[in-house]
Amino acid sequence: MTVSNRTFSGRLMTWARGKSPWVTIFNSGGCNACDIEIIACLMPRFDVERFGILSRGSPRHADILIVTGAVTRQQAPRLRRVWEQMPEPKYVIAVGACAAGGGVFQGLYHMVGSVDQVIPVDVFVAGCPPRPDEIINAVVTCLGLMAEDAVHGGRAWRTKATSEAVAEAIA
Amino acid sequence: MTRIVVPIGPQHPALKEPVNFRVVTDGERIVDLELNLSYSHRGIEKAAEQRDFIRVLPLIERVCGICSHSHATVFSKGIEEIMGVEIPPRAQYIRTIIAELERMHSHMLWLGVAAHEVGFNTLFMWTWRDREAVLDTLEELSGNRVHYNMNEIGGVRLDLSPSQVEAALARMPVLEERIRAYVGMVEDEETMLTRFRGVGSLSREEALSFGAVGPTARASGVDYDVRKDDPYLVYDEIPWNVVTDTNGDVYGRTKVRIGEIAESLGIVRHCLENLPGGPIRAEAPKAAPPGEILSRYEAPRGEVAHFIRTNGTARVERVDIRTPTLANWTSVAHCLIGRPLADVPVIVAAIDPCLSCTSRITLVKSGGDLGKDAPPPNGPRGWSR
Amino acid sequence: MSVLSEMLRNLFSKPVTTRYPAERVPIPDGFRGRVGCADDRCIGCSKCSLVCPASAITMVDSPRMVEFKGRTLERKKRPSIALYQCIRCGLCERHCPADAIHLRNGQSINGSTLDEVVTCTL
Amino acid sequence: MTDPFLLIAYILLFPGFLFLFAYSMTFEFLDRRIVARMQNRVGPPFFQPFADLVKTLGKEVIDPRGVDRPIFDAAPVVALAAVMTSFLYVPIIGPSPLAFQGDLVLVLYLLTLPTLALMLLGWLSRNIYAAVGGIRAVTMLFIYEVPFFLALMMPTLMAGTWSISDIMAWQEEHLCLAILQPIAFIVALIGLQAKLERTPFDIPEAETEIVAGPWTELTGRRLALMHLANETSAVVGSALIAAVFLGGLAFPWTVESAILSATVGFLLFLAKTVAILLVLSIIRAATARVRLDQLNTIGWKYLTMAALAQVGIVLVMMASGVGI
Repeated sequence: MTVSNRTFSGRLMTWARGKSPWVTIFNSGGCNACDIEIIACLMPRFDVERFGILSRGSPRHADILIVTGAVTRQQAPRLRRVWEQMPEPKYVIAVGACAAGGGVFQGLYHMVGSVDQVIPVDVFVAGCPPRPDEIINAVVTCLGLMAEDAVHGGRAWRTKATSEAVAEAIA
Repeated sequence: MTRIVVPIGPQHPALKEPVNFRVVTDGERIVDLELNLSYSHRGIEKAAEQRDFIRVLPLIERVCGICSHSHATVFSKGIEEIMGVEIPPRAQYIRTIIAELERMHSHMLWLGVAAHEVGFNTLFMWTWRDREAVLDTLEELSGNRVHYNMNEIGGVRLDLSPSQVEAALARMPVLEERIRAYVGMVEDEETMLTRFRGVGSLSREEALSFGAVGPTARASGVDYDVRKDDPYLVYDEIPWNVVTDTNGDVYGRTKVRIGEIAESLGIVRHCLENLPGGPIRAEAPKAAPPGEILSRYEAPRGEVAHFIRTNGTARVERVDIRTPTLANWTSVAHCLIGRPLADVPVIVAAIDPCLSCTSRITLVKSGGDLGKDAPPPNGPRGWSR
Repeated sequence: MSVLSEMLRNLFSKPVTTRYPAERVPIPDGFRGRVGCADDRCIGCSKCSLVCPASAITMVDSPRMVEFKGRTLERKKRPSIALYQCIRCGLCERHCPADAIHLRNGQSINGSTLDEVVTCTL
Repeated sequence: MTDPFLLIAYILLFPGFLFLFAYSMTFEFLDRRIVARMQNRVGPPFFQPFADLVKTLGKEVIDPRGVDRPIFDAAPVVALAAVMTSFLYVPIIGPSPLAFQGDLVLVLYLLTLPTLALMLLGWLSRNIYAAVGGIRAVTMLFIYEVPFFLALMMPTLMAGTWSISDIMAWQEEHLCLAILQPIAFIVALIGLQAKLERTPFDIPEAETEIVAGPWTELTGRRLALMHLANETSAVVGSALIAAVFLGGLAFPWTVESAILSATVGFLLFLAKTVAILLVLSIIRAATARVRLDQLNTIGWKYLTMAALAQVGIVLVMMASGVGI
């Protein structure tokens, strides 16, 4: 669902999307540490409801899918399905070293590996686990990407820009 | 009414971790339960056989994010026993301090989650707010909020400076007051009590026969605690009590856990005040002699046991991890049958399940088929972005 | 009703929330945060790359003369650390003979691509 | 009020749909903010409910496989329309221009429609959580509706009229009905909490049990409209209770200027509804969710009995001439 950035309603929509990112948390087979740090973000100390972030149980209501942990073979189809259930526009934040590249579990027999082998990831967060303030930073980065995508009319421009950069580097 | 199957998990708001219950209900009443545990099976035991003792500890620690120190300690304790290395008293005290702080944060986390499962979000927020004080202490002492990485074979990695000890002691009075407040809240919040009292009842005999461990068993009056019955570290030197209760239900488990937070606070304070001097690690040999050991430890959720076999190299030949959650699942299944659907989250949460710990083995119901929801046997090959 | 009294007390008092990012969250001194390597001290011994449990550290060619324990020696390689792979265990820091690699108490990174690599930042 | 333009302005602008929309946004903000502050955190900013609504409206609409699309689309609209219509009969400043004998019954029945729409959505979603949630919503309706209706009918017994505006006028001559019938007032507040499916009674959408209940499969504008229907019925419910039970709490002096008197009346309306919201928020923050069988006990054993006892008390009072 892309909106034009020229009309009033389009600008209103872009504003609203930036102000109300609802998240759903998915543990794709990690060790829990990132999950409890994400939940700690929702708690009084950090209280991300200040930014309008709500944790929703149903992926149908969510804008941002927060994935924690390295993807195990059993969880990979589930992860894919949850991502497919989300309505557009949807964004994915992969939290922690495991989600980014397998971390300490890379190469084990029951691992698929990083999250971006299963679904496209918009923001990676480093750390094992990241502190809550680092997770908030990542959400801010993701909101920045949302605003930029609104200007470009979708997230396709980012992959295109990357491939162009690669082509230039090769040439 | 026809029977309906309510799948709970692997992605479900009540469970932060992947597990799948197929709850067969008759209306709202549960008549059968099928469990599928190993969604987060990663193959840690196999990987542990391929890494030397230095590199294996961070891996063992990441068996579970909540009781990370438990797994690392029980593993290094076993290796040290095989090697015949006696770790210095200061290291023992530091390990105990971290272990008890971890127990406090885990129980506070549990109290919040249990309140959240029954929709009491205010207590959820408050316990997690107060838990931050424990996490701050842990971060100051160890350098990370969750994975402390304090252990190494032969001792601990980091020493505590006097200023750190002072700062940690300064946080204790606030926590003490908060624990008193929780006791009051759990006693007089009526709606929460109606959800906790008489739910998930487990008699002493049932707890013993199902092999329940940890607070689940202690709430049923089973006076079993590895720290008392098979003392390790410094638990036989310091004053503390095993907390038991006779209610046997979720309410009893809540009372046991709150009591244990208070006990842990006492232990931490005692250890910080009586911290002995001296070195923090003993020289450990690189390789361990051949041997077998069953190392036991009282994790926040109950008894965790590591069976370790070494073969004279710098690696383990086999490590087998048996976690408290696995011991408690059978009692959960027993408690759930006949209860309304609304009690599923409370009863499951009452044992404080840790599924990343438990995903060691796969339970297959004998004679039953896995159903169409079963995941495909092979991985997600062929997917592209 | 201890719940009710505490609720009302909270309603009329200041919330405990740290208004991050407007306010900074204190990071204690010993926090194992972003990893970095001092290029002038690294002797290229590969020890960090061997102990790293997450295989985040690879050794890359970087010949240079370094001072080590009063001697000058020629090193061949230096570590290149994939930041997203780092699990902050601190083993590299613990086993570094030259005290070159460190986990500093700073926040780590986030971004859209995984190719963020630390070569020398201290 | 026979002027058609005034009537259209009444329906569309003030205190009709536009005001209802704006006030329900404020109401949700206040509710979330008060609960957040009780939980010792900051809470959402003022524009948050509006941003949520706009964003949800702009999301992709997903049809679960096999749903009856026309009904799935229509149910949220019907729910919202019912709540908005019921608001026209609730007196805000003075009596409503559309008032007639029996509008109390109409408002009560219109307020029931969102729950039925929710049940329909849950049943149509072809999702097990939604179906269980839908059944729970309707089971709950049969439990709380009886004491809620009994409590709200009590004022008609005493005032001798079925019109909300007349009940309000009666209270200005006599005493405020919250004082005359305290039990009915409390039962009505608890019933409103159950009607709005807020925390001790959020059984149909119990997050930790059945994900989001009937809401699970709603996306985009369906979710937004259903959410708006829920928020507006909070406003209508509070306004109804404020009119029926707190009508007597008027300004003690008569104000000469018509505009000034309207302003005072409007501020009183705001004060009353926010006070009711505060009570509801405190209940929401201080309780855990009850189970359906426990709600059954609470509803039939205590609330209905209390409401029936109030009927007896009112009859005795009327017979002895107290308060009339």
